[in-house]
Amino acid sequence: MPRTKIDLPETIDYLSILDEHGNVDQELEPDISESKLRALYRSMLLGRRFDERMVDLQRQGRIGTFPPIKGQEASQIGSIFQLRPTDWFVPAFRETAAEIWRGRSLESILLYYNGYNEGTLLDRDQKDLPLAIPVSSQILHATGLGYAANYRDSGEIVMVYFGDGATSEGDFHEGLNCAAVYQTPVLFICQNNQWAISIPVKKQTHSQTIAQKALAYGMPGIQVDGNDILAVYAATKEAAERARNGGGPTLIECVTYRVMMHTTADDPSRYRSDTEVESWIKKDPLSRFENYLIDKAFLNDSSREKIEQEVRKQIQAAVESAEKQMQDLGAPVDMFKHLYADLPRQLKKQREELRAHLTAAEREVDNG
Amino acid sequence: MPRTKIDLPETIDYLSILDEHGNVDQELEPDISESKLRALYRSMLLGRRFDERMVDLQRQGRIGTFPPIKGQEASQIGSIFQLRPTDWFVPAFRETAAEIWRGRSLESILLYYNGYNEGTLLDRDQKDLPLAIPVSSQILHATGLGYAANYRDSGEIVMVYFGDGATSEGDFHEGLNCAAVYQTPVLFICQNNQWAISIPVKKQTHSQTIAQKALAYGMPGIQVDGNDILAVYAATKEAAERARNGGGPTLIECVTYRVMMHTTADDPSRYRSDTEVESWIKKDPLSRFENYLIDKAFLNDSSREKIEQEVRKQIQAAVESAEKQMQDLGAPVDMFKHLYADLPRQLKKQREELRAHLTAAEREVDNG
Amino acid sequence: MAKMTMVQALNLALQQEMKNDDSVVLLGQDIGADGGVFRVTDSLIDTFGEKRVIDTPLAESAIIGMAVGMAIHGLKPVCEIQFSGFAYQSFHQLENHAARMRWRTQGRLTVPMVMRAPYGGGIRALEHHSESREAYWAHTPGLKTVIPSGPRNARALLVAAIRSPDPIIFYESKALYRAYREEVPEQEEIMEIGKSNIARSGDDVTIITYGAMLQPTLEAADVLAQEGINSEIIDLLTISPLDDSLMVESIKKTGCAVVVHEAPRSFGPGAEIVSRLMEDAFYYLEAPIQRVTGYDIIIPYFSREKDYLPNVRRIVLAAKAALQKI
Amino acid sequence: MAKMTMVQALNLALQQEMKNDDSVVLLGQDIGADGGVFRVTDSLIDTFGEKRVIDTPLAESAIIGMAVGMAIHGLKPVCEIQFSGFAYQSFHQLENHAARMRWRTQGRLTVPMVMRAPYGGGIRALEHHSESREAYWAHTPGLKTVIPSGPRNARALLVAAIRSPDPIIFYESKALYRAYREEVPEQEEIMEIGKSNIARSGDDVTIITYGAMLQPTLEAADVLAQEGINSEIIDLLTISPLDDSLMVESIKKTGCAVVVHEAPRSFGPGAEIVSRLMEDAFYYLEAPIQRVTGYDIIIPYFSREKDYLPNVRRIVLAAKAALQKI
Ligand SMILES: Cc1ncc(C[n+]2csc(CCOP(=O)(O)OP(=O)(O)O)c2C)c(N)n1
Ligand SMILES: Cc1ncc(C[n+]2csc(CCOP(=O)(O)OP(=O)(O)O)c2C)c(N)n1
Ligand SMILES: [Mg+2]
Ligand SMILES: [Mg+2]
Repeated sequence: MPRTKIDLPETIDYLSILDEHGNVDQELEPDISESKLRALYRSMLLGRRFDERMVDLQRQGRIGTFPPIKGQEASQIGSIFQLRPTDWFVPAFRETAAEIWRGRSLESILLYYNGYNEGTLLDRDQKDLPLAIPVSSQILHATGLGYAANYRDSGEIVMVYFGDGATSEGDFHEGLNCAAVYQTPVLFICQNNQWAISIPVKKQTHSQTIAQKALAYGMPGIQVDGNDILAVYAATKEAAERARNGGGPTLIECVTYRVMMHTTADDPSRYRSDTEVESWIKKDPLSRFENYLIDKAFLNDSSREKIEQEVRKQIQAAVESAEKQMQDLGAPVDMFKHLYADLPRQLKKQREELRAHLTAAEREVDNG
Repeated sequence: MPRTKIDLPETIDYLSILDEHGNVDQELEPDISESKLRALYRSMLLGRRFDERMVDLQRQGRIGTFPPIKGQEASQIGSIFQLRPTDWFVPAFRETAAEIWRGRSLESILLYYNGYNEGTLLDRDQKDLPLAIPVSSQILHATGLGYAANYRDSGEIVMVYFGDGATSEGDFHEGLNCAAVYQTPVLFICQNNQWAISIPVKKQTHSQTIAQKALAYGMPGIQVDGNDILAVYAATKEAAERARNGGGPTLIECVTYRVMMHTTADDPSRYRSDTEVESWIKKDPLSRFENYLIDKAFLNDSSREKIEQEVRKQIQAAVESAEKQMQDLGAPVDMFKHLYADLPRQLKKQREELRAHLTAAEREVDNG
Repeated sequence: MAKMTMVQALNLALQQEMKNDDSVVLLGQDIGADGGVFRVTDSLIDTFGEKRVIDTPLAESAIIGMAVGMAIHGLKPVCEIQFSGFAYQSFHQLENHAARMRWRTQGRLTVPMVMRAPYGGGIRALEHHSESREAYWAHTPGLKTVIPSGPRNARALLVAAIRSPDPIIFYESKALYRAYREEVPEQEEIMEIGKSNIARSGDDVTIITYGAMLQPTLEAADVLAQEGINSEIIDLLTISPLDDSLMVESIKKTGCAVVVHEAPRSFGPGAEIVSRLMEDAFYYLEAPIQRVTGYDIIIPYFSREKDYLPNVRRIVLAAKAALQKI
Repeated sequence: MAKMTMVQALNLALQQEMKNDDSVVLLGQDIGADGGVFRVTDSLIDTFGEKRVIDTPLAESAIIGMAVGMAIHGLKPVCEIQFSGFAYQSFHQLENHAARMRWRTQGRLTVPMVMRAPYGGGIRALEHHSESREAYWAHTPGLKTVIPSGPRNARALLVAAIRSPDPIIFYESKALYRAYREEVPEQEEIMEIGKSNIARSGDDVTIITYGAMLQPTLEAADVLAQEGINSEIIDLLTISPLDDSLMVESIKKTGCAVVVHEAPRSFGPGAEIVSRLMEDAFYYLEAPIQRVTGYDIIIPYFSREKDYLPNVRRIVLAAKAALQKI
């Protein structure tokens, strides 16, 4: 009867397998085939190089504002790997590597960041939501998808991504709470990259970890080294299996770092030190994984270089193809497309109004 | 480096001092003077009797919809007791006993539930917010008040009430998260009365307790027997002292029960069993406390009856006075009062429009 | 045919659509065992079970946000927001996602969902329970806003809303829920969204209204008729997209108009109606269009609400003013 | 006097008000070290410290909800919502509380707060960053909605907003933030909320606009002038409560009008302006009022946004249509 400690069934673990230098904890090392490891590596590299290219393109005025992912490749590729094509992928806005893994074309990404609505087009049957800019809002969609998957008994699982900042929004709370109540098969992947624009995670929340927030929902939670692709892989695998077996949702915190600016419109020198950034660059997920693969003799200088060349070529081709596509795109009246299944009469009138304006304006230009 | 359990600094305790039968755990028994104990008792009884009267009045069509508090008197009076007049009180909508303790007149409550805006009027300098119907929304106001109290170094603390259902809303999450980040002196009092209208708490959240949700914010949390006024008192006292000493916020879950319908418009027989209700009536906070006071010889049949009579007289006088006041209230044009500091021109026009209508309509009636 | 209240008619629509299509699911607060605080979902949980009649935690953003996800998956969620005054907690889910998903995916993912919510005054409710703010949704591209005016059209429009490929805001007048009964056929009946209705024909003055305000408007027309004034009453049914053709035709006949709604006047639905008539019927207008509306204040607590809401007298006077008879 | 961009002018207003009154505090995302994503709060944290320039967690409802509590306590919080498209997360705090606290307490507790938010298109931003939905707030009783059109009035109006005893929605056009510089006096300058301004006098046609649309409207007036048409331009500055007297007077002179805004047309601010003119100047109107607005769709991604936004050509044509010259 008196003051007693309540025993909570869940505990929060921390998982790390591959350290900064590429040393592996062999007891925990997951069993992944060489070809899969190489696929993972290639995707991380593609994510990295494409990201760098996007920043360059933005600097050259060839695309608009872009949010780089550099440093977060392991968090993304290590987790998305668990997802089958029949499963659902719900990104935030900084999951370029994961989006590419899922099959989004580099061209569509280029179109999107060039301000073309056409850049959101994916394959019809792709079970991927478009990226979500309103922070945290996508989390509830994942819960709803998970509910529907259970309802249809489809065996699908859902993976939703969000940042450390996103955990402060009401939608994070409502999404995780409902997912636990309905035991939906959702993996909540928090890429804790330490910053939400200029706000460090310690100003975002007073809790020691993000993972422990799972306790509020009676949900398993785990914190992993998000720059360690093997740890991300292992934690996600466990959670995905649990979800597939009716064990409900899991919160996975990937501790990583946003090495670049928030977006190309941001100047991080206003709010954080170079030393901090450098300390994290030492923990780079890509070189760490590279060392691991080299140690395992799954990679050497020449095979590495070969992948590097392939990736660069792929990116270059995409940039050229996208820039070509853009020349034919952009008919302004297309802005009326896809808002409703059938365009209401008033909107048809407005579309004609726009069309008339454009034609007349063109005529005026033609006439000098 | 491998998989390790993360040690969280906070644990969640459960506190109970006075059991169902009025037996006290003497080691934990708080030291409260006889006169204070009597004041607590009188307030609980007033809360109980006023509540019963309100339900009767509603049944007689003399007031509108009303949310009864029966069974929650200990949660309210045991906690609000810690608040000084200089502290801030932020109610939800089922804190009638606490509101009365703070000085809200029974008349104003009667006016409010009779649909008079005048029923929200309190003393000018009372540091009480009006009740909040949008569930959970008031929690953020408490965090903001706490911030301001810190900013002004005023030494004030803030006590905010909400239900178990409220913990599912985004505002609960945002309010507690921000309170912990800014270490505001706020006591978050959850009256977990097991139901949110027809939704039992186990459908509200998958977590074992509400108290453990504090872990998500790195905030102390405690669960108490909310029908045990001594436990509520002790837990709130500890948290209030911590808050006053700069120790920041606390989440206190009072486990109690909504014995009556959600509001007088609700029919609980649709969703819960009488046996459940009866089992909780056995845990009644008022009779339990009564037994304790009788055991301590602070109360006997005749003193009990005297308080009972006083309370009933007070209520009767208030009902009469409120019904008298209402006869003079209700000038429709008063609906334009208090929306803005100065009524904008357009609204003055609309007020005149209404006035003209009313005068003309009256004239028409007078002319038959 | 059975005589039904609007609550029963809505219940019938839900029941039949759920029977026809297992992708129709309901979600909201207290819609299960309790049957919804107004009983619109009464006993549906007994027929369809708790997987299809989903009691949710107390979280409006969750209701709408989950529905978005469910709809993307192929379900047809019908959400109940307990009172329209609590829909704001989900405003961002409606504006950012429900309204945009089709557009944001070039038609690939769609959100065929309905948000049902009781709106409006007149039932002596507590504060935050009597607002009429349909203009928020009407101004939001990507949504459609429907407000029935009686049991029969409520049923037929709810069926249309559930089958609509686009997200629908469906406001139900609490004052009408049990106001009267109407014959509602057992067999399926469906009305097209986006079409208004002539509730009464006349050629002296056009009165445009919707929802709960249809009743006092009809009464006002009776009063006016006694003075020899024939009103044509247009019942909008869909607020957005606005079916302006019917009203334009009416004005061509009458030359004057009154708009009636409970919502606050300024920046309210009436303003758009006035503007459409200005644009398409200006040269037929003989006098300024009158707006009979709620005032630009918060609807007062219930002891005063009847003086806030438009009533027969105000409508009659406005019609006469429109006719330049006063 | 120094020449300032609107960003600098707003910064000056904040700085001076904070210096004058220690109850003025700022809160929002990234307003501290970062100085706000548009730098409106640049370096204020250095002067006033982090207790007064409060970086908040990423939670809009929290920003507004905490501000309500702070304002009740006697502070004068100035909230920055990073983009107006993210204000919806706080819609209920604004509608349920900020707008109602004075009314709900019979004047006992007041909420003298400001919600600043960048709005509108034209800067090639990502989606959700270019909306213009001021009509939501204008339709909400208890709020006032202010939209400045240049550096000098932005500063003077922000000062007025901060000192206002009522909650103010203060929309700042991103397109204007750095569009041009204007002389802004160092000494205090304050403009009354609720008053419009004649930005250009003329007697042929009245053009009513506000915010970013003032610029193309002024240019359109130049074009029209070349054809001998004199426009009178009314810069609203306050959207709600609407200062209709100035426009009514103008119509009496010109007999015709155009309304220009970026917001979607239907149920937009222009509808209320048209209705007010209908009500108070009908007999002076010689032709229907024209609305030049955003279309009733979501503003497209930036490659197409310039064709969505009203431009000089559309305004010129509308003015001629209003004058029945085409
Ligand atoms: C609801 C909402 N508020 C504000 C913003 C502006 N914003 C965009 S990203 C961002 C920070 C996000 O931080 P985090 O969740 O940690 O993700 P990260 O950027 O680090 O990937 C902010 C404040 C937004 N997009 N949505
Ligand atoms: C935002 C919001 N949603 C819904 C409602 C309707 N409603 C009023 S009280 C209530 C249940 C509240 O449950 P809880 O928080 O446990 O408090 P209790 O009623 O048990 O005191 C609901 C759903 C509301 N008032 N506000
Ligand atoms: Mg982050
Ligand atoms: Mg409860």
